[in-house]
Amino acid sequence: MTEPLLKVENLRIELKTRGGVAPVIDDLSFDLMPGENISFVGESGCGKSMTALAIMGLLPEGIGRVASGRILLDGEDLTTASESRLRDIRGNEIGMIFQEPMTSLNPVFTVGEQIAEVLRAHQGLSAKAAWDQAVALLDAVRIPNPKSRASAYPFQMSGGQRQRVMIAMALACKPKILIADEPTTALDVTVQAQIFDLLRDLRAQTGTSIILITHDMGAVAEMAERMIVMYAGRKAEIGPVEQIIDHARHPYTRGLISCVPHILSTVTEERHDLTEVPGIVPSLRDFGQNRCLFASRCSHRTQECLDQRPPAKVFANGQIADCWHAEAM
Amino acid sequence: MDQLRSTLIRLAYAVILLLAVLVLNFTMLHLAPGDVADTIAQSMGGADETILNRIRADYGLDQPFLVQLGRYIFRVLHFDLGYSFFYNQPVTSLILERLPATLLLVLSAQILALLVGVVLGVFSARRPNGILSHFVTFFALFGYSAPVFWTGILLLIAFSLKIQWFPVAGMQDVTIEGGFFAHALDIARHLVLPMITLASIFLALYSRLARATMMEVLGSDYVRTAKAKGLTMRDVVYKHALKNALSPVITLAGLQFSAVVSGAVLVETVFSWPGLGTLAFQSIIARDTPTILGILFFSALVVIVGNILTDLALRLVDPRIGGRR
Amino acid sequence: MGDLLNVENLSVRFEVKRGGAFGKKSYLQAVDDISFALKQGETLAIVGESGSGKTTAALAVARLVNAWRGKVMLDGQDILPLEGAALLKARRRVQFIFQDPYSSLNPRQRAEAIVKEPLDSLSDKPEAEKQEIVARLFKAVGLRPEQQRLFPHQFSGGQRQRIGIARALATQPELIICDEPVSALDVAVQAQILNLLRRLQKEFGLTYLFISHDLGVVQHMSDSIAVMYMGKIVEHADRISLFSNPLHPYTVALLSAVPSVDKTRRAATKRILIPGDPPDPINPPKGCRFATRCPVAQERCRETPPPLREVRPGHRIACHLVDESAVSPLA
Amino acid sequence: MSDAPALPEETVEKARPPIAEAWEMFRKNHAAVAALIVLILIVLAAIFGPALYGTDPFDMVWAPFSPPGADGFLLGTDYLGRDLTALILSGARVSLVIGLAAALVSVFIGVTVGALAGFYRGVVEEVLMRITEFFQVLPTLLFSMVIVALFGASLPMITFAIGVVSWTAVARITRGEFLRIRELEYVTASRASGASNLKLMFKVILPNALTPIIVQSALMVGGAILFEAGLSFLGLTDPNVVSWGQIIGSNRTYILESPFTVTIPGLAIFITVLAISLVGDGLNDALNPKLRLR
Amino acid sequence: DEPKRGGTLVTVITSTPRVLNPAVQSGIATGFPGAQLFASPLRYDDSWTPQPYLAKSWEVSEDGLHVTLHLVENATFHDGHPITSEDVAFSVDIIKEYHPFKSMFAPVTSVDTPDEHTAVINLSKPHPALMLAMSGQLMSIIPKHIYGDGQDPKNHPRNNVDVVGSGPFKLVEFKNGEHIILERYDGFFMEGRPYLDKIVMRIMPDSSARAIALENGELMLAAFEAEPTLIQRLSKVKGLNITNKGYGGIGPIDWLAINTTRGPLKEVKVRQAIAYAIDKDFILKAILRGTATEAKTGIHPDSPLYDADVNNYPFDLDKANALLDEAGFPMKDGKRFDITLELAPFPGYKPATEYIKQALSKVGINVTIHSSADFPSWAKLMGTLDYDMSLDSVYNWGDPVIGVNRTYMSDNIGKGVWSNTQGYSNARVDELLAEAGTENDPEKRKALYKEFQEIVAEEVPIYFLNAVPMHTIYSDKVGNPPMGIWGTSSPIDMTYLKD
Ligand SMILES: Nc1ncnc2c1ncn2[C@@H]1O[C@H](COP(=O)(O)OP(=O)(O)OP(=O)(O)O)[C@@H](O)[C@H]1O
Ligand SMILES: Nc1ncnc2c1ncn2[C@@H]1O[C@H](COP(=O)(O)OP(=O)(O)OP(=O)(O)O)[C@@H](O)[C@H]1O
Ligand SMILES: [Mg+2]
Ligand SMILES: [Mg+2]
Repeated sequence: MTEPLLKVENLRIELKTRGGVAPVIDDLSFDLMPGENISFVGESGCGKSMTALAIMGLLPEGIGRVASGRILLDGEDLTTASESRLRDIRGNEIGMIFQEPMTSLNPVFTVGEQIAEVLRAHQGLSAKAAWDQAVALLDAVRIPNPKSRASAYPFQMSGGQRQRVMIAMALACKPKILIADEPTTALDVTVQAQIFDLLRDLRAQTGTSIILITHDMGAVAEMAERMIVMYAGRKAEIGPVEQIIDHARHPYTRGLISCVPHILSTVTEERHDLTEVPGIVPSLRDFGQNRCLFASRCSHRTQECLDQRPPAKVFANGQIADCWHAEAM
Repeated sequence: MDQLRSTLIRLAYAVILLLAVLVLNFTMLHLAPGDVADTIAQSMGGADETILNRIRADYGLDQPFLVQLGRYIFRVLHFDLGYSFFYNQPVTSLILERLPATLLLVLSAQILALLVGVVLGVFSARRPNGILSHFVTFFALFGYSAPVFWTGILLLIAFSLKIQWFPVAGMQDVTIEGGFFAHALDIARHLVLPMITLASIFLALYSRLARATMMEVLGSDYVRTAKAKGLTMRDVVYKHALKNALSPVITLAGLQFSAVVSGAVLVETVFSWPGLGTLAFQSIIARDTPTILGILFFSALVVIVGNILTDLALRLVDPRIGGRR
Repeated sequence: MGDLLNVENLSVRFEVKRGGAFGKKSYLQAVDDISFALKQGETLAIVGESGSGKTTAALAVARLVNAWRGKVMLDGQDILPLEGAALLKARRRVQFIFQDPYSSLNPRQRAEAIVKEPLDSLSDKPEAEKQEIVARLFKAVGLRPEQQRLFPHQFSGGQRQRIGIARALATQPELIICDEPVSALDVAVQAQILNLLRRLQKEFGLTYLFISHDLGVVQHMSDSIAVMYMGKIVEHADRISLFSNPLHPYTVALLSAVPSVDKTRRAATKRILIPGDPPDPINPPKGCRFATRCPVAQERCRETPPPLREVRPGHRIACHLVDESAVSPLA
Repeated sequence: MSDAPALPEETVEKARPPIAEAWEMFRKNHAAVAALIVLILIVLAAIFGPALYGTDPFDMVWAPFSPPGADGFLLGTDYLGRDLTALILSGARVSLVIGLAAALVSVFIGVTVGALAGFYRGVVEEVLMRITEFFQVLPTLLFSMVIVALFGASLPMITFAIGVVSWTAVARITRGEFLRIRELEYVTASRASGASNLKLMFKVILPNALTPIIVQSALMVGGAILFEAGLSFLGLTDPNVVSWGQIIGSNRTYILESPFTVTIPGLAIFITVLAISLVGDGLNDALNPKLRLR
Repeated sequence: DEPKRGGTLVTVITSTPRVLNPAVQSGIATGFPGAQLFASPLRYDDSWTPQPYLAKSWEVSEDGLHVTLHLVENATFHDGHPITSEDVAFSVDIIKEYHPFKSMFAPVTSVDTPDEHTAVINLSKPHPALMLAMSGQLMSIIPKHIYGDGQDPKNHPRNNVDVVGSGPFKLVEFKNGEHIILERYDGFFMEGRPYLDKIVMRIMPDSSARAIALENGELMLAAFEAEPTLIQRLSKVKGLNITNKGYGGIGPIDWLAINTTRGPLKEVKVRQAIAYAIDKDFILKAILRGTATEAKTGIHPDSPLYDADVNNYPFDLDKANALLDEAGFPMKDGKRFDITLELAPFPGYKPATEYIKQALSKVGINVTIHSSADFPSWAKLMGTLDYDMSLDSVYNWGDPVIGVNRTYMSDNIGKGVWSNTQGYSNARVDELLAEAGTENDPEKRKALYKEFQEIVAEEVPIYFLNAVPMHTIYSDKVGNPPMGIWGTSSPIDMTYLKD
């Protein structure tokens, strides 16, 4: 068995809020193998982006910090790495694309410059070489006419094109890991398909590992090998995608899958009501309590759930569910 | 083509705007009792009625209002701002004689305010709770809240009277011997106090705005992207963030052009700076209509040119401007 | 039963200026000659890419933007020319649920005032009765009575959307236009709202014009579906025909692009990637609007716009390449 | 579900109007609260000070240029031997009234123009914005000097002149807010609910646009006080009343002799405007929903 | 000390002159540079005695109707043209036509030029004022070959640039609002003069700035300084000297002008009561801080014609109240009547104006101060007699015929500002002034003016307060500062700089 490329151990991230310090990520552990595609799903605000930012060492300054745990990249702990070492890693060994292609590119620089800049910073390329390389990268992400489009500004491009520029930028230095934080939520379905297609192809070519953050189960099913379901800053369930979809062990995962009206291959007249997960996500204030945070919305709730934090229960193929009743599911 | 068209329409509009400024003020000046003949008489220690009537006839002040207005507009349309009754000089030459002093004062104050304001704003935005940040906030409020003439007087007392570092008044010491450099240095010495005084108000505005936008920009998605690319903090702040934070400051600076001309009136008065401001004040007091109108015309022109320059500057820092409204 | 809503040749265009205030005027035809009908108690979904004109069409139907041409017949009466009292009467019958639960509620009004507003403006019921109605509506959409006094920012997204629904129900409208009512919500909350909408439909016999870009939601909610592309309806069919036998190349591509957890579906559909982005809506292509991205486009597609015609009962399509045999050219 | 243990009762949020939350936020800003207290003191001093203090500000009560503290005069005497304390107290009244009234005038003009332009768009907007631009191009101080010089330096005229030259900022802000808010869905929702244009403008949009307008108006009170001081300094003022700027203006000739006659009213203006600005800043933070959400 | 050639005198004027040509423009702003640029036939020393200047000698005919001037032979304009009697005749014509002081040359019928260096001024009646009118800045000799070119002399382009003068200094640069620079005219007809190489006149409107500049040595000489606190302050500064000599010619007096044509002020008693209610001592001591002398009549105290013995109005509230009661204005609720007091739109009048308001309130006269923001507005009110009272100053300009008559002659009522703006009319006064204007015998003339001064002091159309405390401030380095009756409105060719 190969060594994991990225190993996150008992990660705890704390955020300073008006109500005090809250653990926005609470005891999260997972591995990422070389070439693997792992996916984070969960409701808004459950801490998916925070995890990604923690790996990048980009938690909001003065607000968020890694309180405990380790993030090992090839055995090197990123939580204790110096700022300059982190700078070396960012954009070089780990690339990242963000949710909002509209706002994530700097509006006042050409896209070519924004790509070339990474190459200059990390690979010491000359201005000319970096630019040429940027044009090549634009070509690789299927931007038509890359030579002239390189001198375009972000506002002159469509959303899909911008997201492809982001991808080109993140992949410019052939990173080992690509973190994609909801890369398609702002895009149309047809464009989303283009992006996913592109990511798949690039992965096939470069062998980059991908951490895909999304709330779309369908996308997870199509893109990832393993998935991590997050709830209120905690891992709810982790395991191979197909296995979880077929047989989720955590009631939240189940709800997440069944409350979405998925498009079906065979349409019938009959339509059932969607499964509802009642209530809303606990607020940041309630994160970190020693109980099952999902209990308030769970129909399987027992006293246990309210008294103590559920243990991680391990099943076949590395499926792990943090639920008192996981076996019963 | 579209660009050209809209530029032309813009220019045409600017011309109409200027004319409107002139007509309005001409009318207002006409409505007031008395006229410049009285002031001329005053400057002569008194004059009898025949002289007054003579002066009025000479300057066409005895004509009906519409005739006077028509003549004036006609002349303006022929690029002639008329003749200063009071200073006995073509208005254009009178203003052009004073304009350099005002421009020097106003531009140097603006540049000083912009440079220092942006630098202070950026530094304090990076440490929003640091000492410097509080200092900037305080300093900015101080600059905004103190009456500019009062600041000027206090500076005068401190730096011209108590410690005699800078001269009291005027723009240059004509007795100075020496070449260009000596004169430039002399003007610079005269410039320091009025420039600082005038800059203090704008510095306040700019540093506050720069701090606020910089803080916003530093929290924006693209700055996060820049960090995620592994760029150095210097590149992130001074390349990615600053260029974005500049445009609101430039926009604000552009809006200040008219305020700058006005602010100059007070500062020039305090420091006897031989610029348009003092001329404006004296002309208003003297009811020297052509000069007042000429100055209003020039200041409006300065504002309009300032707006165009602002647009150009914005285009430089923000490529989106050309594409959108 | 007759059609409650009958939209005929509706077009909406916006004036857009380029190059500053004095730039040249040009027009963006956001909705281009669309027609459809909707029966009482049914749900018609409009799907399409961002910018295809879904919202604009809906707003025009509700008299919230001015239509340029066409008719919007409500029970046989064209509501477009109505003014004054007659317009207010029509407004009572057609209500709107908005996409964004955050920006669609006035932050300075209490929840009860928001729900009561349509009653204040559109009905002459006594105050007490209005309050009673509001209380009933709160209950109907699953909000607690004491929440009436709260301000919007004190609600979660799902709760806000419920307020929006309550507001839309206040005047007992017959037609409710739902413009992407769930796309801003979390999946778990989304289910609550969708269920609520369906429940209310049954309970009050509501008719929905339901706009969405999420085909899963559409499949779940609608009785018939109109697919829009750049201001035009390119395909319009009942739910089963459309999903089991999509004809227009765009519809086919759209359906294939949706990722799914359904293994069989994933295995069954071949993904059809359509390249590029929609063309500039101010200068649309002169032939078929989709021709620039269509994998099977032919010369005539680029030359002449295809008319929307019925190829099977209840299945209308605008594509030169679909003939009477009703087989998708991509099949 | 029936056997599930009960959950602790959810706490129901109290129905608090935004204004209460804003006050809550404002209270956290110590500088702003301190400034508010100072401001209230100044206003109280302006209202009751002259009567309580008793001395007629125009009375020559002592030798001219008596320094502060000497001879029993807290702030000293001016060039005619008038009590500077009495002058400052009456000056407060005039300066504050002019500040408030001028700000009101410009808010009234600015909001009307901005609201109409932002709401109706099209030709109305074009015309109104051109008018706004016209007033923006006029150099403010010069223009108001012309107004005051020509039509007399009475307080109403000075107030009017200041108002007339400073409304453009309000108009721009109002228009911007209207342009932004009119596109928001709750405005469309109100329209769908049958609201008239008038109601949309003043009942729906305006209340939501008020935040920046209030903040700007607060700053404008300070601006107007400074502006009046500037005009007074230039001598364009009504000599039958006292304002702070006028005290500076008429004592300026004597700065070498007695700098305090200029410094004290200057400080009064400074402290007042500073307090107003700080309160304005506090309001800005308190009313800004972006900050409140955190 | 022996006068010494060389050096640059840095001095100051308070406002930009309209025109540098005193033949068409009066006023003190033009006077200082004008008198340096242009020479006049005569000059006066500090004891009111005429001295030769462009005219090396002169005689008046027996009947007083012809005045003959013998010009110096070697005088040239700054462009080298000789100054001839033609130029004198031309200048008189221009001044008669364009100078505001019509009375100066009103009796002049013609000027004969028997030869290049002799000019005979012919008069229609004896005109003793002519002597003073031929001195200082009042009769500048301007070049006919420049100003006789047909262009309007009033707006002649050479009035401000490329000025061709006849005086000791020529123009180098005139920058509006900034400075006027003059330099020695080497062809000046008086041997060895002027002493100075250069004069820089800075234009500084702000009195504090001027004071600081004097104090720190930036300025060496400032004339017309009238700000009491500054005078007091500067008099204590080491290295600075202060004099009030040099203002008798111009003769500035602060007065309270009273509109005698309307309201309560029509009554002589009311006007007298006002005079009694004003404490001149307060004005002289507290406001003017002892820098000014009292003025009792319309003739400047420095003038030999001044009559110091006229009825004065010592501060006496009881008398004032009694007079007001007599005049039929009884006190009701502490108030008798309302009047307005104009605040003249020049610097310096505010303190006294505010004082008078306050002083009159003590006898029940409620005064509202009305301020006109600019001069024309004020001038309009004054010129049309649309005011009650106004405090400002008037200048004598040497001879009463020039600067005093205008205020009292009944044919000059309401003819614009500084005419007879009091609406004052007294036949005896008209008669006295007319007679004194043609009386060549100094003693008789003085007697006529004495009677005149007594009448107007009694009737108080104007209440005179004080001579304007104009002072010349100069540094120790300045030798021979201008002390003649015309002060800096005469050539400063004898002024020099010490080492
Ligand atoms: N700068 C910040 N200051 C304070 N709280 C923050 C900040 N950024 C995020 N949070 C809070 O941290 C929690 C986790 O945020 P995170 O962005 O990781 O969620 P997410 O799972 O990515 O959600 P989404 O799907 O909406 O992107 C949220 O409750 C959020 O409100
Ligand atoms: N007020 C307007 N002025 C000008 N153009 C407009 C206006 N409103 C909409 N448009 C344009 O009309 C077209 C259709 O817009 P519309 O909002 O109806 O699309 P949509 O299908 O609802 O898209 P989305 O899925 O993004 O909501 C777009 O190109 C849009 O830019
Ligand atoms: Mg996120
Ligand atoms: Mg839409």
